[in-house]
Amino acid sequence: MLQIDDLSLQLPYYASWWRRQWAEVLAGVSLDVRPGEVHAVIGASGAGKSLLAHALMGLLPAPHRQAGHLTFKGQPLTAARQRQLRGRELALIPQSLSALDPLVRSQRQVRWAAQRAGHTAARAPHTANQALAHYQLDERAQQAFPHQLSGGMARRVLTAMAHVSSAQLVIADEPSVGLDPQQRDRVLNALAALAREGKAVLLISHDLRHALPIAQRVTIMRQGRCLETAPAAAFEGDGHALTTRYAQALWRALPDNHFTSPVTQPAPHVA
Amino acid sequence: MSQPRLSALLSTALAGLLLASALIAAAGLGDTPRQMHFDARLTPPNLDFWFGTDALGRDVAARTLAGLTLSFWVGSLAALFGTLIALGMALTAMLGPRWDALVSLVIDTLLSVPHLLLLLMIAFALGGGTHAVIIAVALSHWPSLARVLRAELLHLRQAPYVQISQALGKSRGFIVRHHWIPQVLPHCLVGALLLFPHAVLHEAALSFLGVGLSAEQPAIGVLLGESMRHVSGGDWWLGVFPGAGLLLMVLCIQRLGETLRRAWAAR
Amino acid sequence: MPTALRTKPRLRSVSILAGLSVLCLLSASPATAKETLTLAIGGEPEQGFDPLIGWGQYGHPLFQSTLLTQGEDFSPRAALATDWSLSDDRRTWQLTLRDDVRFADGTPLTAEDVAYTFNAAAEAGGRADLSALKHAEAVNEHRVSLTLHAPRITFIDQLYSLGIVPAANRDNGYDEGYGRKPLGSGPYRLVEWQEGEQLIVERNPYFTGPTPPFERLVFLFTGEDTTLRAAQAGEVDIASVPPALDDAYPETMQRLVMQSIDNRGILFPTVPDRGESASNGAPIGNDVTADPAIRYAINRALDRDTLVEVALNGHGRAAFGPADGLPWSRPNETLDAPDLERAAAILDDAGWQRSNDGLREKDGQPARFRLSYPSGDITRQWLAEASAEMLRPLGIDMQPTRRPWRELRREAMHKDAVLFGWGSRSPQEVYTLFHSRHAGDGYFNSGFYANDTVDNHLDAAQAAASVEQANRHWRNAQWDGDTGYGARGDAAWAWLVNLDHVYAADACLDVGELGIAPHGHGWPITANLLDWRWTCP
Amino acid sequence: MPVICPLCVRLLRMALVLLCVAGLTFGLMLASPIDPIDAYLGPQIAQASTEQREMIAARWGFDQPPLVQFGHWLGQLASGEMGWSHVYNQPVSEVIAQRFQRSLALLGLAWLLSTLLGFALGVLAGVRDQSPLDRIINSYAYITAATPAFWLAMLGLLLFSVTLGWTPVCCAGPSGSLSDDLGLATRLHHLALPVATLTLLSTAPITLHTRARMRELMASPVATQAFAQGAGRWEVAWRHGARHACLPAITLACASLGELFGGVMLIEQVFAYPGLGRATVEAALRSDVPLLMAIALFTALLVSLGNATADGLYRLIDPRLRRQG
Repeated sequence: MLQIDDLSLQLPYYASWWRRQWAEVLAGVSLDVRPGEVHAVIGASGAGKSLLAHALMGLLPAPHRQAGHLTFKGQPLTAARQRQLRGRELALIPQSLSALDPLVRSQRQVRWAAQRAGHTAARAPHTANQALAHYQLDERAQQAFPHQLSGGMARRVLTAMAHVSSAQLVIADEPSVGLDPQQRDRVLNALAALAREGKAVLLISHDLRHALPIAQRVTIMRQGRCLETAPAAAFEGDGHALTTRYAQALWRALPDNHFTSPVTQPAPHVA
Repeated sequence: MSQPRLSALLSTALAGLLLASALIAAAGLGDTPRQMHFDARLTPPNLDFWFGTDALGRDVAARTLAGLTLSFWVGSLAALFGTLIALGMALTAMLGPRWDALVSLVIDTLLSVPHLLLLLMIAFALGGGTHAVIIAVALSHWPSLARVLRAELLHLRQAPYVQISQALGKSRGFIVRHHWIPQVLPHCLVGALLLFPHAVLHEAALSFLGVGLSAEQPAIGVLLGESMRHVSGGDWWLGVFPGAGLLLMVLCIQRLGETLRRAWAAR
Repeated sequence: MPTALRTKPRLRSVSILAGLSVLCLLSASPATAKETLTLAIGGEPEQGFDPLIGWGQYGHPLFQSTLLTQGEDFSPRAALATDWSLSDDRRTWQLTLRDDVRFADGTPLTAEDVAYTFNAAAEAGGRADLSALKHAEAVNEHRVSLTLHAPRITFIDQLYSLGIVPAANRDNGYDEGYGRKPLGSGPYRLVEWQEGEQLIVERNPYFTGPTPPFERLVFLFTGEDTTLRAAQAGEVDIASVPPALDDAYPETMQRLVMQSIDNRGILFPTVPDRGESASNGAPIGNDVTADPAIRYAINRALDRDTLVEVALNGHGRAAFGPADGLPWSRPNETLDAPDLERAAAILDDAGWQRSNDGLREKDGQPARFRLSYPSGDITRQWLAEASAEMLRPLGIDMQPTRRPWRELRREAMHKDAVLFGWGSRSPQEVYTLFHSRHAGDGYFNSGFYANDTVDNHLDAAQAAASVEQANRHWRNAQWDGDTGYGARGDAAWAWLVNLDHVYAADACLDVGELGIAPHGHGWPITANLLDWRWTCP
Repeated sequence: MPVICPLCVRLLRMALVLLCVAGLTFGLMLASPIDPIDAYLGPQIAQASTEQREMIAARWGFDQPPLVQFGHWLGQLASGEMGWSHVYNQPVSEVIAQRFQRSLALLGLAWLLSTLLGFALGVLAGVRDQSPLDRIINSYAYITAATPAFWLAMLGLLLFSVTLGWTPVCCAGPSGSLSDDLGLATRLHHLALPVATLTLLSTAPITLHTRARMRELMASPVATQAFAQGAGRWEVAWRHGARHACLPAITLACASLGELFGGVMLIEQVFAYPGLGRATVEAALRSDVPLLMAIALFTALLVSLGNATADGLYRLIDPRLRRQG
């Protein structure tokens, strides 16, 4: 479905008041997402995960330099095509809950999402209500304003928005952050359900442990680099199936692997 | 060097240059603004009188420059006094709840009267003239800045490092000197810079209405007031150039203020 | 004497009426094509058209009519009152009213209304000063008597200028709102007053005098600049022109110059500096100007025609007294040409020797004093600076100093020479300027001038039996052969110029014979409004 | 203790502020060194004897000590009487009512137009960020903020009335016409230039604040999410931007009444438009104390009501505040 080859990205920053320099945030990222699959991208915060998501959607802030090429369903994903497919074929579930307009009721925001996805103004309310119901959001929640919703409910409204667009590729950016376990599982299962319906789901998170149950493949990212892409199965035992040391260290550091980690040596640099 | 930053720096330099040249040129004028050339009355702009001459044959260019300097000094003094009063009132508001209530009542009272009306009354109460304008502008402009400073100080009082130094037994004077004043100073500077163009414009308005500077001083408001009589007589240059001069000066001041504020915020 | 007075006016008023009606018949047909006349002469009375608080003080209150009017020679003429007499003790005026006068609502105007008007005006506390009136009462339907506190001939000014209003106790009589809906027996009545903008009046059908030439008048109360623009757009028939804008007005409009006694002069403190100060603390006295020789020399040395050219760019005439050309001032007070030698001789005889730097001195006192003038008035600034220049060759150092009014009053008014502007159609001004009783009283006689003979002449004038007698006394006060306040007497003032009031009028408007205007530039030109004619069809 | 409704506290506070405004005006007027009677008499100074001056002073109540005068004025105010204007020789309430009616057209129209224009320009500049349009609007706002109001009015007069002759030279109606047969068209024709000048001058603050808020929103997660759903810039600006940007616009619009009245005073002076602005200048210069105090109170009330409506509207539009009530 989606093919990313050697994607690299540079953003400007002001070293001093008048001197501007470029910093490399993504270097040579390559991965692909197949339909019906949940591909998890795991990395520490600041590894450039959200930027990857925005790069895919073509929503990067104006002054940026991007190299490498993206192909979606066989054709190259140019900026124009991105603009055309956004909301229809490509859907993004954003990281922060402040993506919901605080001044508009949730039901109406989902209806707008439906309209933007191509549904006619008449059918849009119906699809919106259906999607919200699908994510167990009752009438009161639908009429509520975003600040009146709990974290989980807001997250589900965002997912409903993606759902309404019947997009082929769904990119979820840190969907489980800040949720209690029960809400978290609910959201992740919803993503898994999307994958089962044949959509390609790119799950971006820093929480390896909870991404594993629903992910088929996992890519580890560090400081803008893709260290390794491994099938979910490789993450078991002491992680010997993993090729890179950092991935192994990450896996062993998890609490249920009793915190063992080769803490002494620094992580090797990929050549 | 990024393009927007470069243009900002360039325009600031230009503004500074313009302002300085105006002030220096005006200093060198001496008596020319008062000289009357009876033979060359009401002549349109020409080679020896760049901005033409007024009904009494005085060179409008010289009078405009003199007027601009006058407005500049009146504006800066008014802005200075306004900021000092604002700082003083903000500090007194910190003395205690009763003081705070009194200060905010005074602020609300002054802010609820339309600006120009308050200016007119104060200037009139002082009998007109330069000092009246400076005091009037200062007295009517400090409330908005005082409100900002008061909010800042209230916020500061709860700041942890201030409470710690209080706990360490530092005297109130020490706290005020070492914590409050340095923290509030940037706001005062920004406030003064914002207040300056306002002060210059209001001084011109007061002189135009006839309460500001007396008719002999070449203040811009007076020049524009006089030119009102000749608008339909076809002598357009009497009003256009002084007004344009004032507009240019206020723009320069705004640009300087903007850049200083950004530089301070970026520090 | 009073009886003779009574018969003559009746004869004269009848002949006038006959003359005017003939004139009307002649000119009735071609001249009245123009219905509405637009005047932009400023002077909007924000207080409204209420005579009791000062409307129409210049003599022609438009909506109301007055008891008497002033002829060209300033002698009293019949108007509402057909005959009038002053009692032997000069305290009581007896007037007989016409019986056919009606208010604009058709109701008759009686002695009751006149008595009410005078009594109410006395307490109204407006601009009209009737403090001299003790009591006014209606003797019968058409006779009224006015009693004064003390003999005062100048009270006749109120008979010329106080408009008669309907008494309060009758229906639609005088009330608080009278100013905005004036009801009078004058030539015009109010149609609408858009305050701050314009006044529209139309003919009063019940007016007994000659029918006014224009059906409707529009008075524009716009600033100098807006008036100029309206004139250029041809929307104004007559406009008052400030001297500076004279050449901006279109050439097609004729320039009407109305002479006035709106004058400017230099007042000299006539008492030496004895360290005293006035009630408000202002120091009194100036050793240089206290010496009459200095004042004579200055009067002799000033070139008044050049002052008119420089200061008024030609719009004015030389002034030698507070009321040039009026019956209560001497006609022959004029000094022909400036005579520096004569002035220098006067100073030499008086002991003012020239020191080496050209400045004169007399027993240690240099001939140097300040000439203060109020700030904000460009004409006075020019006059002060030009006259100072003229005195420099004489060896007198008069330093022009600009002061705001407040400072002038607090410090300079009794110590420096001051450049003042006066001019009124009533001799009362001469009384207040030169009588020692008013020395140091506000703006009156701020030079502390005191001359007993002049005081006697002034008091005799106030107590005179008639205006003619009074005028003889006023003239004696100016110069009675050996003393007086005029240039030949004590020369308390050096009068400089009389301003001419310039008006721009449509070429077709004929305004007839313009009288002499008082201080105000505007309404006074409407004095002979009823004689105006629109000449072209 | 019964909970004093927040509204009553606000009203009490407003009353106290208005009382201070009255006291302030009274104090300033009495402190003035210029003798009001001289100003009133004008050319008649020569005729008025000192007894006459005392009578005038008594009629205006200037002979009593200041505190008594202020007490007297307060007593009158309590009974709904605003006092007597000695410059216009009319009850003060009549002067204000009559003249505010004319100024209302100018003030109201200018306020409405400047708010709408300011908001529209702000949104435009915010949407087309960093584009030439944004730069033009931005420099326009800075220039008008730096332009003296009366100078711009004079330029307008010079250009449109004198040279082009499109608009009348002054006043509220053509000379010689009665006010009741003035059609709406002529009234608007006379209002055109003053309203245009005043509108241009007062759009700057609203434009700048709206633009700032719009730029902030266009870069916010809400906008990114909307773009992610395929929305265009204009749709985001309309659906999300307008709602967010109108919050500062409303507060500013309602708070700008005081500044606008200052502008009206200057514009009426230049265009010789007989409204409350000119009456205020006249009352101040000739120290007509009762009229000036009434005008100061009236305008202060206007400003306070403006601020109150701003808070109310702010709560209405921003649901986050609505719950706290």
